[in-house]
Amino acid sequence: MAIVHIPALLHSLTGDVRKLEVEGRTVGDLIDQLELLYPGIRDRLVENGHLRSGLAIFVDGMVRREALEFEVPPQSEVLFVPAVAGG
Amino acid sequence: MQAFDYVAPKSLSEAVSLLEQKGERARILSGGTDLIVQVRENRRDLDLIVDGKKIAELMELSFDSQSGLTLGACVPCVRFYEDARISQLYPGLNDAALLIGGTQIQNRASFGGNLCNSSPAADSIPALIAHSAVCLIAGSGGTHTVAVEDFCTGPGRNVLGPKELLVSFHIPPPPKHFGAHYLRFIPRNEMDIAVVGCGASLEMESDLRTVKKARVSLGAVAPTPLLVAEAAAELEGRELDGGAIEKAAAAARAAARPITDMRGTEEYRVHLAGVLTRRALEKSLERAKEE
Amino acid sequence: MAAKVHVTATINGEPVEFLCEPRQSLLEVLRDELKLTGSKEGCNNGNCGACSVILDGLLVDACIVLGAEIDGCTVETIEGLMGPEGLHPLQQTFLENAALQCGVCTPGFIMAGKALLEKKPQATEGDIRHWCAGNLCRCTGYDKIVRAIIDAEPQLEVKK
Amino acid sequence: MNPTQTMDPAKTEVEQKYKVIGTRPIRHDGVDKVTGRAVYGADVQLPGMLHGKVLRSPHAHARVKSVNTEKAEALYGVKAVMTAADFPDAGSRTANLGELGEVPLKPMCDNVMASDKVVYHGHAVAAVAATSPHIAEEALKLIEVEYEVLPPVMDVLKAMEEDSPLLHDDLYTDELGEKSSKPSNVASHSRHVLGDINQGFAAADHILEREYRCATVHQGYIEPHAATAMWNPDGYLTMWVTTQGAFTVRTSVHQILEIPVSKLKVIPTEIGGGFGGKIPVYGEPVAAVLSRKARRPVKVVMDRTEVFQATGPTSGSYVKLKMGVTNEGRITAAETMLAYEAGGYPGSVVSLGGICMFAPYNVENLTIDMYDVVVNKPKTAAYRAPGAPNSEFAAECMIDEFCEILDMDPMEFRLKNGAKEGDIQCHGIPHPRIGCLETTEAARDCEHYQTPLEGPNRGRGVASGYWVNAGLTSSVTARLNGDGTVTLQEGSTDIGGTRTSIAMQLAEVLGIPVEDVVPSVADTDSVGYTEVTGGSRVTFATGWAAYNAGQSIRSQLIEQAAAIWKVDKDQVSLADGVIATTNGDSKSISIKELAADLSQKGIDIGSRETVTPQNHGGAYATHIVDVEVDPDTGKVTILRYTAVQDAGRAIHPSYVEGQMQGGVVQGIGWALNEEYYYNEDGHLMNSSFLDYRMPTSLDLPMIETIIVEVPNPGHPYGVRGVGEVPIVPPQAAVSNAIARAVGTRLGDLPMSPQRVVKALSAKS
Repeated sequence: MAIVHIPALLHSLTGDVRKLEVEGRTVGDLIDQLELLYPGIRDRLVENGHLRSGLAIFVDGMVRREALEFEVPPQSEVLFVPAVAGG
Repeated sequence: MQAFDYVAPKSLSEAVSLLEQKGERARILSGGTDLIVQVRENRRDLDLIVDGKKIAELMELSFDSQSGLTLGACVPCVRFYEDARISQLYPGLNDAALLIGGTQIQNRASFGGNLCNSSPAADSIPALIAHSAVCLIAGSGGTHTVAVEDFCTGPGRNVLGPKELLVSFHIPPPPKHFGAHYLRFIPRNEMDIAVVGCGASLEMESDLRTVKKARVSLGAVAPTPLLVAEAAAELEGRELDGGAIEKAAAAARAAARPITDMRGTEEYRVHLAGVLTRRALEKSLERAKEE
Repeated sequence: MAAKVHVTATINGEPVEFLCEPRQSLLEVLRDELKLTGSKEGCNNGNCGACSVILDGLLVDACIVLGAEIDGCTVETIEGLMGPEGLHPLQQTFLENAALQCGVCTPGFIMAGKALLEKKPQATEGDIRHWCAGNLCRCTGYDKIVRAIIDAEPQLEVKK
Repeated sequence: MNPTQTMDPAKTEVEQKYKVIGTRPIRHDGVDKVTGRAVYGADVQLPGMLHGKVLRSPHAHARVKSVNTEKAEALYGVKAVMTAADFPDAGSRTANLGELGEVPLKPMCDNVMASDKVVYHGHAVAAVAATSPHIAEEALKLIEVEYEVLPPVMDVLKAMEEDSPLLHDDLYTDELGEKSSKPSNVASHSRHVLGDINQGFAAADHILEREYRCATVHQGYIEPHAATAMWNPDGYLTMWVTTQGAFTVRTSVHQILEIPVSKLKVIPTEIGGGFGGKIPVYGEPVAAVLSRKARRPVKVVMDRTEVFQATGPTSGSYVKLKMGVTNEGRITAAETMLAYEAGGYPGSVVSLGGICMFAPYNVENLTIDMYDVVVNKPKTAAYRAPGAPNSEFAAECMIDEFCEILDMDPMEFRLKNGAKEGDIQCHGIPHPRIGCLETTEAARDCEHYQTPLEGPNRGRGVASGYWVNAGLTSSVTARLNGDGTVTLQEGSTDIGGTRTSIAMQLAEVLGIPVEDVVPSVADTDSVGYTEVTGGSRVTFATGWAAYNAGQSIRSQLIEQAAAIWKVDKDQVSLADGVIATTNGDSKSISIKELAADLSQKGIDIGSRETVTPQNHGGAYATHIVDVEVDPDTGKVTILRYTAVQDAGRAIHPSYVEGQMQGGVVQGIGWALNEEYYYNEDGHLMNSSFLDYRMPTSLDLPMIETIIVEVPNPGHPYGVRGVGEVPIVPPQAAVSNAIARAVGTRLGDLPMSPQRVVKALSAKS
């Protein structure tokens, strides 16, 4: 189980559920579970089988470049954050 | 940059004959701080650059208590303000010389180049007007004179014929109880083009309160630098108090007809014309009293 | 194309002869013809001071002097500053004060500092700020540059 | 003049602990740079080299109907002419931007040289290589371009209007994967939400709602962009480039030109400033194509006008902000809309503006909406703490207004609401160990703040700032020489003395003088992948790679000495440059002696390290400024300035101070005078250092600095990035100071003299 935070723009899809516990080995699995709960949410997070460009996966505060393949430790907090370029 | 030829004549007659041959395709080079940049940026199209800095008359800087100041057209600002005697006698010109560009520019730029460039915002022109400077112009037909306030005819345009050149400025020796000042407003403290510039001179009666003669000039508020006679009229023969200064400032604001551009809005420039006129007159009076 | 001009000058104490097109600036001549690339082009219109050199004792922007104009003149550039005893005091104090970050304005500032201290050996902070207003630096905020020039003053006094 | 000071409660401990860190050695590249010998971008000269020049659009928005280069090609001395048609078709190819994912390649190609449309004044449309720069310029005049001029869109709010002219017919608003039904200038909308905004406002005693605007400003580096390319007939391309990231240039040129990375070497020259603006490519692919066509090396150097017209700038922006506070001065809610100009193609830094905006405070109820909007201005680039000054300016101005309403000391307000470890940031991630409160305390207690400011028309302003910093990938290669010195090749281009701050970390590990480390910036064939010099990351991340290299060399030396002495390596230590046994038999050898011995034996000691650290920590600053306003002219004079900042650990304090001072002065320029001035046709009117008014030395006092050190637990020496955050507070600090001086608040940047006069007359 991991705690997944739903991006603000998708709160309308989840009926304003902002975070929830979801079962899954990888981030991709978590998204599959979310899709079962909230149909349509996967297409907002995933594009052509990859994490949508402009998004980054944070697990327990760390960026995980493995993205959908990243194996999520139990009880970790997973966030989808707009990726940012440095200067 | 386009190609051109370069000549550095040693005499005025040589320079005049070069201008006769090339006419508008030739241009006198003084400090080059405007001219070289304009040619490089395709704002001026030339075949020949005539360097004036080897010509004695264009490099003369002298003062005579009878005839006053002779300031050659190509004399750089640095020579003016480093001449302790002359710079003290013509304080408004000295203010301008110390303001134009930064150190590097002042070591090259000249009053003559500044005038011939005829920018409405030129720093030296209102100062020259305040000091009643007269231009000596040479051409194939000989020489003639024009008051500085009558020299510019529009942005970048002036009375010089295509085959004429500016030789020097002539300014009478300062009278007794005389003070002058030039100042400008810029957003930074150096290295800017004036948003508004203002020159003033005052000749006071011996009571040091009554104005005998006044001149007020403005830059960057019209297509050419202006001599604001209406401002002087508010002052001459009157006691120079706050009320008189405010009237002169109002006359300056009324005379200003600026445009809005990247350096300032029309409204702001009119406002500044009043502020700077007041400050220029106050400083001129202070100098007249000091003298 | 206009004929090239033959110019004889003294640059960093050495007699130099070159041919240049009249449209070439002193900066282009120094950098492209004489390979003295220490003077930098930041603006090419006399507004940044990165190409500051000393021409017949006066600080100028080499980008708005024509190469043809320096016939018979003496030019000092950053390359000529180091003496047989090593770095010039200003070069040393710029290093010690960390007065450079990217360093591209540094040659211009050092030449400006040299010209100032030759004229005014005990320049104050205000003198330096006024004199150097034609030299832009975008990295340092000028603080350490001003300190470096002040720090060089006693060393230049001793050298005299 | 006021002395700079370092306030560090743990200073004595640090002095004992570190030999090299915290000292102020002379930088390794210093002599090159004070003698004019350092080779910058435009200084590259190769045999047979040609000079490239770029033809640029005189229009802000136009369709390119045709480009005829025949006459230019015929000019004597012209060796090659190119247009966008010489680039491989970008088609639907994408560019991989690492963490940013895949983005379409076409806008990147089109920005380098327009194919079908120009979207800003100065947009490149063709280029020429000739035997002299003057001939190349003459040839540009012979190129005939036919344009269909379109109405320009110059303002972010106008661009967002329904009926605004469109820059790109194929651009739709993206809201996390959901596309708008019709094309728009709004490229994307994103959002952060925390808590309940309505409850937050309900709990407030005071609510303010204001609008804030920032003009477009430029990074203003003194060295123009310069790139030299040599494309050999065997297909190998070598480039000499002034850039913040040699590997980034390699990737970009590889993608645009479809040249294999293995055939492309980028040699970074010295770089004359960047501040984010020397990350994108401009003339690099152009020089490469011209070189291929002319079969000679080609150098493309921009002039200052081109730099202003076509590179940089940072986003102009509109911010709408509503905040609520209690009578006790606690923030209860903040709701904001950020709209940033991206320039001609999508991709502003609005998301960074969103993340940073409230980071100095713990705000539990928060809504942030962010819009990325295209306008007919140059494609924006990063600029020092990109995105942060625009948004934090709004927040910091409004907080000062609250302080005035509440009659509360601005430092007290900041301490009351200040962010600390564990507080949740707007995107949901808790703050790590940060120095926000410590920085504010140091600012409150400093001599400047404790000294009253007196005199008419004078005021003191305070503002805080936050910047996220960055980690990213960095590499070094270190090799021990036979004389005991260490050659250190690193991948980060050095814009401000980082060769030394990196070398110091390696020297510290080995206990050798930093002068015994010889650092150099390597080309892309000679060191591991390294991300750009940006995000305040070089001393943090590349320094960490050097630290690891030092540790590796240290272990190797210990192993070698242990083998010589035939003892277990656990019984050997290295300290102060000496390897010694710890088992009591008193054997020791200096690194120099051991290096000579190993060199003799042909044993190579060295290390190759690549790191991608993440715990970069955020940087906080609080600034104090005293100003005097001339009420007649509106001119603002900076009387005194103090910048207080958490550096984590100041490796080389002089260069930390330098970053702080430089950032402050850029911020002051942004606050008071800098702006892009466009006329109604969308022409940039002030593309020179004369009319784009960056501060000169005469506009400033000394900039006092106070370095606070709250070590970053995410770095072996506690380093936090220092370069960017100092540009964040000045704009609001100056605005707040003006408000305190003359009683009028300015929310539009720049606060130019005419704006101040206008505000004063509106007040009276």
